[in-house]
Amino acid sequence: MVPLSYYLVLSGILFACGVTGFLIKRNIITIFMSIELMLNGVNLSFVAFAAHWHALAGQVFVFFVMVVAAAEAAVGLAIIIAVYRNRETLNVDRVNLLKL
Amino acid sequence: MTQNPYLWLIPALPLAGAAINGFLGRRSSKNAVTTIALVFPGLAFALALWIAAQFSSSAAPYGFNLAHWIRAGSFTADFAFYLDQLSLVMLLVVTGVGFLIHVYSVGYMWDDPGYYRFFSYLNLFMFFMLTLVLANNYLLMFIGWEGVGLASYLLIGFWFTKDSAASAGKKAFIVNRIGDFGFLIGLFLIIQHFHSLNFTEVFDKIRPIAPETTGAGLLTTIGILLMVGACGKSAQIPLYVWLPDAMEGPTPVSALIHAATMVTAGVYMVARSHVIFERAPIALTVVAIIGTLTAFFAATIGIAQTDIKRVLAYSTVSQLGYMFMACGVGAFSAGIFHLMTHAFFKGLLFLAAGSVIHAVGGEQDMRKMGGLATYIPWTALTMGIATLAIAGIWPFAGFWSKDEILWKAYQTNWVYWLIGLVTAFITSFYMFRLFFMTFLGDYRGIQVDKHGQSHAAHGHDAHGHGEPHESPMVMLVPLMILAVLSLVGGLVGINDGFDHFLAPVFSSGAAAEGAGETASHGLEMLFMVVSVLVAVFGAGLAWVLYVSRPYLPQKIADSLGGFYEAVLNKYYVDELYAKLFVKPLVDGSTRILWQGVDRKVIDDSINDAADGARHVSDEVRHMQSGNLRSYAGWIAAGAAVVVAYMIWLGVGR
Amino acid sequence: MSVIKSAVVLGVLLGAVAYTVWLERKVVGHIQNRWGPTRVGPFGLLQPIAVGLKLFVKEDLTPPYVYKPLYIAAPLIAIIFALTSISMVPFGNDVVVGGYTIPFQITDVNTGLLIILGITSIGVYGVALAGWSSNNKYSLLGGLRASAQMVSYEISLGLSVVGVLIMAGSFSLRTIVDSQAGLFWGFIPRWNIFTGQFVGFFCYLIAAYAETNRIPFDLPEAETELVAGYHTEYSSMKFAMFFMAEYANMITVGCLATLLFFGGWRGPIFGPGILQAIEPVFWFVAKVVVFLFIYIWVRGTLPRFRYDQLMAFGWKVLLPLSLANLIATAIAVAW
Amino acid sequence: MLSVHLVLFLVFGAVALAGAVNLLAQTHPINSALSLIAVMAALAGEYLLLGAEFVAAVQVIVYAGAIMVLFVFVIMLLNAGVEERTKGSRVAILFGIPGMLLGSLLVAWVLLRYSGTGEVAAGALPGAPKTIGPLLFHEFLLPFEITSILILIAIMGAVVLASKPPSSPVPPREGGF
Repeated sequence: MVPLSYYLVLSGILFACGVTGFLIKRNIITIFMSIELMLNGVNLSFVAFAAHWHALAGQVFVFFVMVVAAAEAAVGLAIIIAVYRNRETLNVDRVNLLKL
Repeated sequence: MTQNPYLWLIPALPLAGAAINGFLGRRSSKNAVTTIALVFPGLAFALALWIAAQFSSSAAPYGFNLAHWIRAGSFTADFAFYLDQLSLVMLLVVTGVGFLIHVYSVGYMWDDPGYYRFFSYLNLFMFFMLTLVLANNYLLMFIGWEGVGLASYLLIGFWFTKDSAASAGKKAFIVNRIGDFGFLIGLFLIIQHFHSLNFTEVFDKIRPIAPETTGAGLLTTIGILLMVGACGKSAQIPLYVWLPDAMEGPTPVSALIHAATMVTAGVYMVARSHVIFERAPIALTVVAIIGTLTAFFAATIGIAQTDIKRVLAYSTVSQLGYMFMACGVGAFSAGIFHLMTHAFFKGLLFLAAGSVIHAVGGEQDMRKMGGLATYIPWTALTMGIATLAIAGIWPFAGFWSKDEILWKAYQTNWVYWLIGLVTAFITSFYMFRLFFMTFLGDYRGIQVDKHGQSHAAHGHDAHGHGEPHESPMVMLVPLMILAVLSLVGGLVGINDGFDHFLAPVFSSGAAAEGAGETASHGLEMLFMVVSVLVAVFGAGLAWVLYVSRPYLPQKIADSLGGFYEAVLNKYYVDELYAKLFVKPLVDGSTRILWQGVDRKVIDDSINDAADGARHVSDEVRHMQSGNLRSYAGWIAAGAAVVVAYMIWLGVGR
Repeated sequence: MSVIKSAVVLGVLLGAVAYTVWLERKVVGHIQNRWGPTRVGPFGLLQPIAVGLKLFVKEDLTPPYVYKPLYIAAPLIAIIFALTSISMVPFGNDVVVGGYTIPFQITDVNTGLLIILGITSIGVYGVALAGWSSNNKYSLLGGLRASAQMVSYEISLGLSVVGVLIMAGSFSLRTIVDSQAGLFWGFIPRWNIFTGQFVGFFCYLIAAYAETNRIPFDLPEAETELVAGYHTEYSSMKFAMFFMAEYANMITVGCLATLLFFGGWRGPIFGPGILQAIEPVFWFVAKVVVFLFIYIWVRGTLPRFRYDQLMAFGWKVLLPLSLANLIATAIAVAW
Repeated sequence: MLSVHLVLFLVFGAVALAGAVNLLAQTHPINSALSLIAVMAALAGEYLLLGAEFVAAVQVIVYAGAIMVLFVFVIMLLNAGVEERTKGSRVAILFGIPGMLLGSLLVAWVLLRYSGTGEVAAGALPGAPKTIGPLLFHEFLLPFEITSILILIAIMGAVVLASKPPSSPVPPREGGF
């Protein structure tokens, strides 16, 4: 038996790592991967809760998260390719036209 | 209430005509426009005659509910029509006189470039007027009321390129708004207290209420407010100022709208609301006083006017004052009777005046006419009949109705009668003055064809011929028909026939009526003789002053000095209004509303808000660095705050 | 127990890989009117050993400018996942030896097929990373082609299998095989390929060819265009690993095809008890060998696709076809 | 007492954590991608521990096998290099790392301290395909269909975004603003 909170702590730390990666990484692709990391962290808590409450809905939710992640990856990577085509860089600090 | 499913067709037919001419008239030939313009009101008139033929007092009132309109809770107002004896009279007057004036207009407006537009407006007016007359509730009546206002505005400003016409239209519109304001508030009061605007329902609720003899109450308030509306529409003191200016419109318009029909809407409305007024003696008294004063006041102005149409305009105001006086003394049927005869002879007067103007090439100043009887005998004949009618000479139409009013007025208060009699004298004087100045004596107009150009601005009848000439038959035939009506129209009032016809409507009748019957017939005969004598005397005076001794008027005017000036300038009422109302309004709007409220409050607050927003944005925009990660950082910080708050909530628990 | 089984299976597999290479060379040789290997041993049977030795003792050349950690990791990833997937594959019925029930399978999990699919999908990384880490444009192109191709065809592969799954109602390979027991009219086996999964089978086969980068879909290593594609920069044992991974994958695909569509180890059972214990394994191996032969046959016969043709075929023909098969199967089963 | 479950949990957790940290530490995106794959694999192990075998398989097939391949593909396609260092990145690291540590510790402390005594057993809720399927296709049918529409839209969006711009650009309008 493992306390539920252990899973949640692991999930939380993974999520925090994702957030941190989002903040400190410069490469758009890595930033994107950080988002996936966050989603994974969330998925873990879904599955853990599902086991804890004996509710399969938690696992079903993981599927939906995965679907969304897949859709997001498709569109996001396409955007990254488009950005690269225009700006010749993957560094977010150089993709900064969105300012005064 | 008997159903009559054809009722709605009467207003709908002119509307169809207006729509067809309005939308298609520009591309249609003049003959097509004429056909459309005449057929639809003609059909409406025929239908009205047919309905009148089938009309039986026992089956009245007729009604027809065309469509639901407003249904809010228990309050309903529908597109529903209502026909009783009162509406029937109005219906026949409006469609009949209206149709004749349409026919006349064909000749009068033939050369106008806005021919189709004119008839579209005219038909539109017919539609609204018939809606007003046939409405079964105040709201639909109000629609007609506003609609005729609109048509009037459009037609007064028909030659909108002329500055005076455009401003006259605006003046009519604005002055009418003041009256409508009172009317509307009256309607709101009715809704508030009687929860309906339907005539039948409202009157059924009011009938049990005892007359407010002791002081002003709800019904008095409603009555006075309704009267304010009627004053606006029917050009009574103090809102009469628009009507003389409205003469800027084409003459048939003056005849139809500003003499025969629209201006009588106020009288009709007061008569329709007789149930309210009968229970509000104070309001009734106010109506009577205003009517009497207007009658007298306008008549005096009429003496000094030289513009043929303006004389008629003031005479119209004066005659409307008579009708109000009749209503004010509780003789509603007498008022309606005068309304009807007035429609005949005043319509005729205007049309004949139009014919005169047509004949002399657009000239309206009577001083430049004279001796026209030889040039345009038919016009002179018909106009003479009309003048006799309005002056109240036996047995012309005006005599019967005016005499009825004076008789009823006397029964209420002899002061009304006295002023009415004096007014009748003045009326007779200035009407014959008009007739003599125009048709007798020598022609004083310019004989050469110069006027063709000098009056081109009038936009009509600009063919260049020097001789005054008779109008075409299409104009003369309506004149003749109206002349006949002016001659015999009063006969329906013999032996109180008209009174009895309308009796079912005014059955709850004024208390004064009963008393009148007991008064001796001899007295009534005496009064008749007196009023005829007065009229003849006025005519004689006019003959003396303008035919046999034409130098006298100038002398009299000189001797009167300032008073004559005042009369000539319509007692400076327009100037007074400009000083009293217009200027303060304009100044107030400029200083307080524009520079005070609009600039200092609204503009400044908006500018300050915008400035504030910009200042704040100037500071905040540094957050928008264009750096994606700084945005992400803000999101994360925000999420962290939310999470921290939730944790704090959870831990705190 | 598992360890022993693993070792045995691994040994057999590696041997099979070696002799698949031999088989290929022989068959292709004969197709091309040659003899193939003949010198080393009878019929060249010792050739694989010689080749292995040669690769083993060759100099392990690591070019400069490669990204070393991944350059080394890539072939490992390829071979490890290729060999792992076999662990889910059952070869035959359980046999009872001296009271012990020995399943002919390393592990039996409920979701065996899923896990095999997962493992093969991970296998892409070996090829892709090898291409990228070599720092060579041919390799990179090969890696790119491989990853795109494998991701695309994996969808068709998965969908073509779902028909079988619906019919069997399980992810367990053993259950799937059991569901194919019996005969039609006494002589046609109730294999899935005969019970309606004909289209599914061909979709599977084509997708599998693409997954294993075999001709006619061997674009990632198309020697005429890309030198040797993703393993251009590899030599000696590292190259051998890719080589072995490819053939191991072929064997796995063959095993899966046998299990899913051809009744697995099912076949006529006769003879004495010991023979009866061996016969299922024999049938199984025989069917797999047939598949390997088809692989080689196709290689010797068909030309290579163009890359755009490959992608267009995958997305526009194969995917709709396998989807249609899936829907048809679902309707048939539900009805 | 250390149960097998706990030991396995800790092992997988450690792998996941190491992968996550490595994702942050690596400067080359392909290393980060591989770290992420490691995290996903470890999480698949965690799912298996919890009995969610189907989720675990899908995690491997979809996440590791498809989505991450796409990432690697794009990295290869764009030939992404080592990250550049900029002033902003240093500031971000300066605040980001301590922030993450602080946040993680806070979350961990709160969760451990306040989340009650809930425990989960190994394989507590077997999420076999057979049990998840009905749930997915009956109870969650509408969300399921909506996600399929989402996927469809995403496909179209990706195609439009990544397709090459037309070779001949639209000529500018004449007499425009």
